[in-house]
Formats: sequence, C-alpha cells, structure tokens
Amino acid sequence: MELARETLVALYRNMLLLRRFEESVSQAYYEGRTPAMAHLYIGEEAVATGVCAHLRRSDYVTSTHRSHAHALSKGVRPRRVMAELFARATGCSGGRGGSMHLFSAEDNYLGSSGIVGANLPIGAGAAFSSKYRGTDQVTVSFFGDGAANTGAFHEAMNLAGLWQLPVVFVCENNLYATQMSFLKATAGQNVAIRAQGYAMPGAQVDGQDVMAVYEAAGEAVARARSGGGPSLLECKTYRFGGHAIGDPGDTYRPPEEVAEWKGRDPLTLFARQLLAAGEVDQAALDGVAQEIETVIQDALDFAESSPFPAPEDVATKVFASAV
Amino acid sequence: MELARETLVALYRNMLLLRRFEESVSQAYYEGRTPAMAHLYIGEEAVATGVCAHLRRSDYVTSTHRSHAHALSKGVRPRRVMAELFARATGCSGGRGGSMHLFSAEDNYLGSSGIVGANLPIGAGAAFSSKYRGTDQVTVSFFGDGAANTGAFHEAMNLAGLWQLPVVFVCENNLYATQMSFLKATAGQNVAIRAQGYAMPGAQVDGQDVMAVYEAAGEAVARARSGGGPSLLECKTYRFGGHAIGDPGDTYRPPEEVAEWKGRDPLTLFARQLLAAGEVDQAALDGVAQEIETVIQDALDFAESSPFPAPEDVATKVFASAV
Amino acid sequence: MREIRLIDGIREAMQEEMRRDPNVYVYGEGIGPRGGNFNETLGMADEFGVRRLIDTPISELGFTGMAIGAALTGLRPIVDIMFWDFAYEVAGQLINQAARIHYMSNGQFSVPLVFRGVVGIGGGAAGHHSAVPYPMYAHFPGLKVVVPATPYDAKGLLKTAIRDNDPVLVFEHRGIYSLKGMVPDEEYTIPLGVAAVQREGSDVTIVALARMVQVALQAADALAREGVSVEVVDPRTLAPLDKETILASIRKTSRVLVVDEAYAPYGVGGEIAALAADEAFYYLDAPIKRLNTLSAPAPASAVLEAEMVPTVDKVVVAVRELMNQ
Amino acid sequence: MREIRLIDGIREAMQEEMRRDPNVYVYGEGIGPRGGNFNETLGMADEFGVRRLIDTPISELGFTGMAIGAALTGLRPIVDIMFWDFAYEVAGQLINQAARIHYMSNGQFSVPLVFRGVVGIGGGAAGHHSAVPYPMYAHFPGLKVVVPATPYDAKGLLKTAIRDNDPVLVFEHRGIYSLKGMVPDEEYTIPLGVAAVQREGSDVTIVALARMVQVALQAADALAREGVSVEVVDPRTLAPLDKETILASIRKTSRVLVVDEAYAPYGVGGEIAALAADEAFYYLDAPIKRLNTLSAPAPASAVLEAEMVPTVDKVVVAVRELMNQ
Ligand SMILES: Cc1ncc(C[n+]2csc(CCOP(=O)(O)OP(=O)(O)O)c2C)c(N)n1
Ligand SMILES: Cc1ncc(C[n+]2csc(CCOP(=O)(O)OP(=O)(O)O)c2C)c(N)n1
Ligand SMILES: [Mg+2]
Ligand SMILES: [Mg+2]
Repeated sequence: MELARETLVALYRNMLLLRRFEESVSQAYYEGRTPAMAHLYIGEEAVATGVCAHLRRSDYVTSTHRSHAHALSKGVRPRRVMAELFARATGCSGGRGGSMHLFSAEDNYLGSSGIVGANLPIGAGAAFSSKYRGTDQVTVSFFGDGAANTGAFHEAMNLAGLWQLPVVFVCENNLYATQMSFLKATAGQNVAIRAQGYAMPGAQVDGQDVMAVYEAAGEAVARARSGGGPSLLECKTYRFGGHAIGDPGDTYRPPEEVAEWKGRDPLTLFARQLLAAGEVDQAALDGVAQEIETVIQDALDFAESSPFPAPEDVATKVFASAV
Repeated sequence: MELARETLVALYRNMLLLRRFEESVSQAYYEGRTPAMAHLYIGEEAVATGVCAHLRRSDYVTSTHRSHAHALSKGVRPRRVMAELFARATGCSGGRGGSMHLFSAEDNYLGSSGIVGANLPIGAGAAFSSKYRGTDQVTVSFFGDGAANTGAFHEAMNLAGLWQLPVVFVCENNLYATQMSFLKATAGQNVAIRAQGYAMPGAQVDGQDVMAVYEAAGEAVARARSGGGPSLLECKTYRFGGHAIGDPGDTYRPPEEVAEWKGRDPLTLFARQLLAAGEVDQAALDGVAQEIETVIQDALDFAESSPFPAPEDVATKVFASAV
Repeated sequence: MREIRLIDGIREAMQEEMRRDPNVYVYGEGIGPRGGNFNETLGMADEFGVRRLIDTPISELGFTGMAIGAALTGLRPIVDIMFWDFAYEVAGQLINQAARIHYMSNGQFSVPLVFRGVVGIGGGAAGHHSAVPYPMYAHFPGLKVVVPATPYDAKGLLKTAIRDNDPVLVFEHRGIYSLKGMVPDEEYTIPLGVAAVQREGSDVTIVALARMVQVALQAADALAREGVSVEVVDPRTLAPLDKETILASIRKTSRVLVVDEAYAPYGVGGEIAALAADEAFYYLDAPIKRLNTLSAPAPASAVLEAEMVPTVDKVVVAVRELMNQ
Repeated sequence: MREIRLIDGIREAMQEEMRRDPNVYVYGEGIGPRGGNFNETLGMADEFGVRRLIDTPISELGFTGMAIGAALTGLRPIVDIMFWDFAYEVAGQLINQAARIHYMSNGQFSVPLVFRGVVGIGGGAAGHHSAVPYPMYAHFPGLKVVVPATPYDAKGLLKTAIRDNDPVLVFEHRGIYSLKGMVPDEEYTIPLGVAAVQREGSDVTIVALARMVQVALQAADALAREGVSVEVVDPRTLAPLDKETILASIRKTSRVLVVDEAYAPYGVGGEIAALAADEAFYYLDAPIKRLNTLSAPAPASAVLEAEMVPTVDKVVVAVRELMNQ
C-alpha cells in the first residue's frame, strides 16, 4: 500500500475509536447511564476518518446531528465528548449542548447542529474567513444525503463555488434520512452531480473504503488549501443501526440491504486489506484495540466521575459581552 | 412560418401590449400620476408572451416583483392591472397589493411576490394541487437569474423533480439582479444546467426571439400537461431600462452591452420576421398598434377615474374566516 | 364520552377531517408509513394512502411554500413540521406569504392551511429541539395561533383549524401528548378565539397555556389547601385572543399571574398585562406577575433543564407573593 | 459638533469601525460599488475595496450563515439585509444559530456579528417591503436589538454593536434616514441597554421607538400648548432593555402610553405594560395605553397606508384620553 504504515495504523485506530466510542455510548444508554438519545455513526467510520486525516488542528469542521465521529476525528478528546454525552460540566459543551451540539474551540471544531443543513453556510463562512485573513486553513462541512435537499445546501454551494472558498462539502450518503429513502427524497438520486450546477468538482466515493475516502478527500483538501476552491465529495455509506439510539432501523430498510452493507463493514474491510498487504499483523491490530479500550474506559470513567453543571449557572453565558 | 397567422399576430399583439402598457406606466410615473415605483419588463416581452401563449385560463402562474407582463399575458385585464398600479379600489388587488403584489383569482394568476424566490415553491404547490386533484392544469413559475441562487429555488426544483409535478420553471435571465451581474452571482454561470441535479429537462433559449421561446415553452408545457413532469427553461434576455423606474440602469452595465441588446428588441425582431415571411404587412402591424393604443387608453382612463380604496377598509380582509 | 390521550386527539381530528374532506392531506417528514415522529399519524397512511400522507424530503421551506400554493388552489394541506424549531427556516413563507396573501389579494385568495408541530422543553433535547415560539407568530396579523392543553381542546381546535380558511398554526406540547382526558363520542369542534376557564376561583387568576395549564391546576390544588382560591384560564388560542373571558376573570379576582413556557420578553405575559392594565386597570389589586422559562437556550443537562421551566412549586410561591400584595 | 443625517451616522459608524478593525467587513446585495439600496455604504467600496464590501447573490440564508461562520473564526461581519422583510427567510440562522452558539458551546465561541436593515411603513412599498419586526427578535435570548431614532444614537449605537461580541440586530427606520441631528466631532459610542429621555415632562410618559420618537416629540409640543407635560422615553435598545429609566419615568408621571410602529399583539407595548404593571404598579394613576400600527399587512394605497401608522394627531388624542382617566 502506498501510505506509510503509521498513517495506515492511524486510520485504523481512528475508525476503531469511533466504533468503540459509540458502542460504549449505546451500551451506557441502554444501561440508563447517559441521558440523551444520540445519533450513532456506526458503519460510517471510514468517512470521518478518511476526511479528517487530512486536517490540521487549525482547520475547521462544521457538523451535523450525527456528530460524535466528526468531533473525535477532528481531535476533540474522547473524555470531553463522552462527558458531554453524559451531560457533565466537563463536557466539550459544558453539558449544555449534548450530543447534537458538540463544540470545541481548542480544536477549531465549530460545532454540530441539530438543524439539518444549517451547518453548510456556516462552514462556507469559516472558509471565507480563512481566505479573508489570508491563511491556508481548510474547512470541512459534513452533511447527510437528507441535507442535500435543503435550501441551505444550495446557497452554501453557490457561494462557495462563486468565491472559490477553501471548503470541502462532504456528503455522508447513508441512503436514509430518518426513515426516508435517499431514492425517494432526491430528484436525480445523485448528490455529487449537483456540483456541476456550481461549476464545482463533485465526486462519488465508496464510503466503506477508508483508503478511497482518504484519497478523494486528500485531493479535495489539497485543492482547497492551495487556493483551488471548494469540492463536493459524496461518500456512499450506511448506518448499521437506526436513525438514533432506540430506532432499530429495520422497519423501513430491507433486511437484505442491511445485511449487504453490514457485510461491508469499513473496519473489517480495512483490517483485511492491511493484513493482506502485510502492513500489519493481527497482533498489531490487537494492540490498537487494546489501546482504544483504555481510551474508552478512561473517557467513561472521566465522564461518570465528572460533576454535573451547577444549577445556578443555567442562565449564564447567554451573552459574550456584558448586558 | 409554421404557425397560423392568427397565432403569430396574437404573439405580436401581446408583446406590444406589454411594451405599451409599461411605457404608459413609466410616463404616468414621471408625470406624477402613479404612486409606486415599479419594475419594468421592457425588453423582455418575448418571454412572458411566448410562454403564456400556451396557457389556458385554468392554468396557474406565480410571478415575481417584475410582474406586470406575467399578469397581462396570463389574461388579467389591462384595466385591472393599470388600476392596481394607480392604487385604486378597482385594481386587481384592490389597491392593496401594488405593482409587486398583483393577484387575479378569475385568471388563476396566483400572484406576484416581492420576496425573490418565494413564488417558486408556491408554484410547485399549485402544480401539486392539480396533480392531486387529477386535472391537467399546468403551472408556470417565473423567476429571475437572481432568484436561481435562493434556497427556495433548490427546494422547489427538487420537490417538483421528485414528484414529477406539472410545472414549468421559467428563468428570465436578464443578466442582472438589481446591479449584480449574473456572472458574478452565479457559480457556473448557467441556470439551465442546474436542472441536471434534479434530473429535470433544462434548456436555454434566446429570450429575444418570441418564436424560440414559444417553441421551447410549448414543449415544456405539453410535457407538464401530459404527465411528463417539470422543466426548467432559461430564457436569455435583457431589461432595456434599469432595475426599477428611477434607475437608469447605466451605471453598472457597459454601454456597448446595453446597445447590443437594445439592437435585439424582441418586437422589432419579430415584426421584421413577420414582414419578411410575408405573414403580415405593415398595415396589419399598424392596425395592431392602433388596437393596443385603445386598450391602453381605456386602461388609463379606467384607472384614473376609479375610486381610491376606502380608508375605513384598511384593516378588513385580514382573515378569510371570521375571527 | 371516552378517554383518550392528547396525541390521539390530534390524530383523530386529522382522521375525521380527512374522511370528511378529500382535499385535506398532510405533508411532513416521516408522517407516512412511519406514522410521524410522535406517532401523530400512526395508521393514517394505511387508511388514506401515501397519496394523502406525503413523506417529504428535508425541504421545509419547499413544502411549506407548496402547501401555500396548494391552499390557493383548492386544497387544505396540513403541514407537520415535527419540531417548531424547524419552522424558523420557513418563517418567510409563513409571515410574508401565508399570512398576507388574503389581504394583499383583496380577499380574492385565501390560504386554508394548518401548520402544526411540537413545542416544549424536556428530555435534554437541547438547543435545536425545544422551541416554544408561539408569541412570535401570534404577533403577526393574518396568522391564527392555537395552543391546546387538553385532549378535548386539541381535537376540537384542530378540527376547526382544518376547516378554517386562514393559515392556522398549532403548537402541541409534547410533554402532554400522553395526557389523558375525556372527549365526546360524537363529533364536536371548538371555535377559535374562545378561552377555557379550567378551574374557577375567586382570589387570583392564572393565565396558562399548553403544559403550564397542568402545572397551574396542580398549583391551584396546593394553594386551595392554603385557602387560596385560584382561577385558571387557558386562552387556547392566542390569535384570536378571547379578551373578554380573560378580562372577566381578572375583574373578578383582581390579581393575575401569567404562567408560560415561552420566554417572557415581548411575549404572552406582556400581552395579558397590557390587556389587564388597560381594560381591567381599576379592578387590579396587585401588580401583574409573569412566570416564564428562563431567558436562555434550552440546555442538554437535566440539572440545568430542571431550572428552566416554571414548576408547580414556583407557581405556588409566585401566587403566595401575589396574595401578599 | 456637526449636523448629519441618520443615514450618515450609520455610514460613519461602519467607516470608523472598519478603519479601526480590519476584521470588520460587510455582506449584502448592492452594498459594494453601488453604495447600498439606501446609500448606506456610498463611497465605502472606494475606501475599503470590494474585498471588504462584498456584494452577494440573493442568498440571504447563505450569507447570513456565512457571517456566523466568519464570526466564529475571528471576523466581525456586518450583514446588510436591505429590508428586514427579507430576514424572515433567515430567521433560522439568527434564532437557532447566532443566538445560541455562545450558550450551547458553553461560552467557547461567540458570534460577533451585526445584522442591519431597514424597517418602516411608507411610500406604498406594501406587503413585502414594510416589516417592523423587532419584537419578534427581542423575544429571544442571545440576540441584542437596537432601534435607533436619531443620528446621534444611530451612529453611537452601531459603533457599539460592531464592537459587541454578540449578534446585534439593528433596525433602521427609513422614514428617518434623512432626519438631521448633531453628532460630536470626536469619536463616541453609546452603550447598549441605556434608554434616552428625549424630552422631560411630568404628566405622562410616552415610550416610543424609531420614527415614532419624532411623532411623540411633535405630539408633546402640541400637548404642551394644552398644558400637558409629556416625557418621551426612547428605549433605544429593546434587548437589553433599560428597565430602570423607563420605570423611573413612569413612577414620576404615573401615566404611560407606548407608541410603536410595530404591531401591538405580543409586542413592545406589552413588555412595557408588564414592566410597569409589575414594578411601577403602585405608582400608576391610569390604564396603560398602546398605540400601534393597525394589525394588517401594509397596503400599497396611500389612502390606506395613511390609516395604518400612529400619527401626531392620534398620539395627541390618546394622551388627552389618558389624562382624563
Ligand atoms: C431542518 C430540520 N429538519 C428536520 C430535522 C429532523 N431530522 C433530524 S435528522 C434528520 C435526517 C437527516 O438525514 P441526513 O441528512 O441524511 O443525515 P443522517 O441522519 O442520515 O446522517 C431529520 C429529518 C432537523 N433536525 N432539522
Ligand atoms: C429575498 C429577497 N432578497 C432581496 C430582494 C431585493 N431585490 C428585489 S428584486 C432583486 C433582484 C432580482 O433579480 P432577478 O431575480 O434576476 O430578477 P430581475 O429583477 O432581474 O427581473 C432584489 C435583490 C428581495 N425583494 N427579496
Ligand atoms: Mg442520511
Ligand atoms: Mg435578473
């Protein structure tokens, strides 16, 4: 394989982090330890991983309701994300945001949004900002196939294309928006093709194949960083579970479809690739798994031992400048 | 020429009606007889004319801020439109709407909108309605090049494409949105191409050539009427004057460009074509002009002799059902 | 009479009206075979088909605009916006178009549409799924605003809303979707613009809406044990507002507290205060008080959330203070 | 001191702040070389270049969202929405995002943006170009709301707004863009949340905003000739609201009339009434009165338009009635 071994292992490690993090969140939820319902990314790990591998701390990310993976992949520490899901004061949003509203200033993670599509213009604005300030920062805005039908998508794409902003719009096309099939929601049944309307490069990529995502995203990020303007990257992927914890996701998806996609688990696929190419042996992968278990356990311990926000702070920090 | 002589003359007559109507409005404004600033259509007459020639009274139109021509071409009587511009009780909106808010229920003219883009989803909704009710009514929604950058455009196009609604989206691309050049506002510099993103037929046509518009619109309307779904038709045209009465339109547009387009006056072009083809002689065209003068004078007389709305009615008809 | 939950009242209203009128249909995300995010349309796709229970893409602006176009041309759409938070994205279609077309067209066109969704703070839903925005809409002429508090009201008001020829916005508090109450077996409707006196009393009037009606009634029980007689008035519709019923209560009790889960500033309490301080001024024996959700976005944490919204205890304290003035 | 028009004050504020801070820039339609729909940015593209006076496509949602993204990352955008009517199309970005990100992010991020545009009924602009929607925004925590009435205030408040670290919405009445007034030669700013007593008086308090301040002042002149001493208080910012100055005036005069070009229901008058009827209750000698634009969309006809908005005559009549109670 073309990449350095450490890069390959880092990609694997990140995917496993995302997977195990969310499995733990789900378990904690069913054990009644986390308060909030959350939207899990399990099955889609190759996308955030392959994209964010190209980002620097100074780069920006804007994200969606399905955001744990984006935050973690952008470098937000697992402790802080976990604590947020446990609604603790030590969470990355101080327990105020919850699963759909993760933020981390230190990581230039500009936040998740519970309003589908709303993060796309905000991402374009961050990209505008770095261009205005003359830096080479890149912004990545993630969005779902469902978000591709919002007006916000269109306006953000047009403005980014027009002003050649350093932004990569990454569509996580997991074929469903809640129960709504992509095919029934999207005239043309193709997100990437819409890029043509904005004279923007648009590409489709196998979102289960982290190497494919890595490569396509690398091009797009490099283009943005070097002043070549925005890109639209549609990653074909699938959420293995339901829309959110609690939804089994099996009433509106054909079992064969689910089975087929689960057969293309990005972690399994990549592990197999790595082993076949002789890049790592099973022991190395087990080592990574061990590492991740420690991180997860630490995050859980941190979250569960952290204090809740102070009730008297409920209405503080509404304004940044004194009123 | 392929069309029946009476159709050709009707097209010419309508274009001349639009032209003379607005010249009179402009004159009345400068003479201080009409209250409102208005957005004139002079130069673009071939578009509304060529499109609306295919519509029946039962068909629907939704329109923009530049709407006199759409209303007149849909059949709203000149008297009623003129009276509205004079803000009289006899106007097609009772003096309440004014230039940007013409309505006529009897003509299924669903209204102009002062909010750019907002009429596009409304048009899709009218089309949905006829499909739901099982009629063969067609809806035409006009919009400007500027409106093509609104989120409303995108959502309406996607929904219409998805549900194969009987609607024709007619873009009057007059190359400017107020002072903003189409080329500087529109990533890709092409509206019709955006149709591809919705798997919708999209076509560009010379908006100064009424026959070209007539033909392209005929196809689109027929497709809609026969259940073939929506179309996007981009008509390349030009407003000869400024954005609205009062704007000379010469500070942001190169004089050569203005001159070039004025050299392609749709009325002159069509008259020349008709004469060259021997379809009509100059006397016939003069006859039409005479006819139109009578119509315009009648409209002006009607408007100016009509009463103003009654002040005590100011807050009536806010609700349709009693409160 | 039979007992149903509020959410059942919503569903029954839609079902009955859809049976009555083939031009009534529903747009929304997941309201088809899935039955809605809150089971509000459960089973309806089976009865009416997906032709009338129309699952939409995430294009709220688009399908709301479409509802207006459909309403202008003979249909009676019901838009299910799911969470009212999402309606900010379509405020233009509601305020600039739906509310104004009847007037701007000089009465030629009307816009008979219902736009309904969920409000309320709870369950850690946080910043983007907790809106209680009815004051903003009730401000604008041309919109009717319904805020039901009981199964009976929810059903009867929604049926009226569907038959009404104007845009009617319905704000359903998901915290009381499971609240049970009696409804008649036979058909009934409730006119818009008529408040309900949910409990009679003589010492103080509490004006409350949506879930806060339950809070007010529980507080009234507690206060009764202290010898304070509370009248609880639910406006039920904020536009039109039944001024007379509210004023009659205030003139009777001479004291008024407004308890509202929407924010205080420029909101419902202000409107009631203006009404009382104008038209019942000489009857008032004490300052007019408001009790609202704190002016902050909804937090995720349950610890913080518990502080946000008026509670029975807070209402009791507020009424006690009011009785001492 | 020099005399300028209100619109000049707006422009000067932007110019001075753009000179001071390279991170301040403007988004809007026609605000570049054209100089804005109201000449509000005339000449600014010459001085600052089109890099900082950025003409946008008709994508209000897009560039407002972009302003938020830019504000999160170190810039201080000024969004010129032209007419506030168009802002309904972006209410989601303002209310769900700009207003909440500081809180939701636990204070990690702030959104220092200014969003300004024109309000007011006049000139037959009709249904889609006449909005006066500040009550709706002032309702929501996280937004600051500025409504200037004089050149001095417009300039000083806008400068503060640009330096403020929160989203500040500025509502400029185009009916007073040409109003002249004195401003200092030297730099000055005006804090948000401080009302201005525009005229002192002892018999009755008129709370008025924007163009209505002029109407109130003229009415006060007329009433003075009848021996009625009117105090005119302009809140200047609705959020934060300077309760103390307003209450002090009401406690002094014991009578209050709110004159506002926004609609009455759930609006400014209600908030002032609630404030007065709570915290100045025992000082009030008469019912609290409101005078607002009629609750109807703005009509095109001048004949109708003349009926819509409060006038000097109507204010005089209302005060006379108030003095008789
Ligand atoms: C504006 C808006 N409309 C609707 C919703 C409700 N909602 C939350 S997630 C979701 C589906 C999003 O689908 P997609 O964009 O494909 O992302 P995915 O969940 O598949 O990752 C919907 C409809 C919302 N949060 N915001
Ligand atoms: C939502 C909205 N934004 C801005 C405006 C101000 N405005 C009125 S017309 C116009 C230009 C429209 O351009 P285009 O769509 O090309 O139509 P044209 O005027 O060229 O016919 C603008 C920006 C508006 N009315 N509505
Ligand atoms: Mg999806
Ligand atoms: Mg144009």
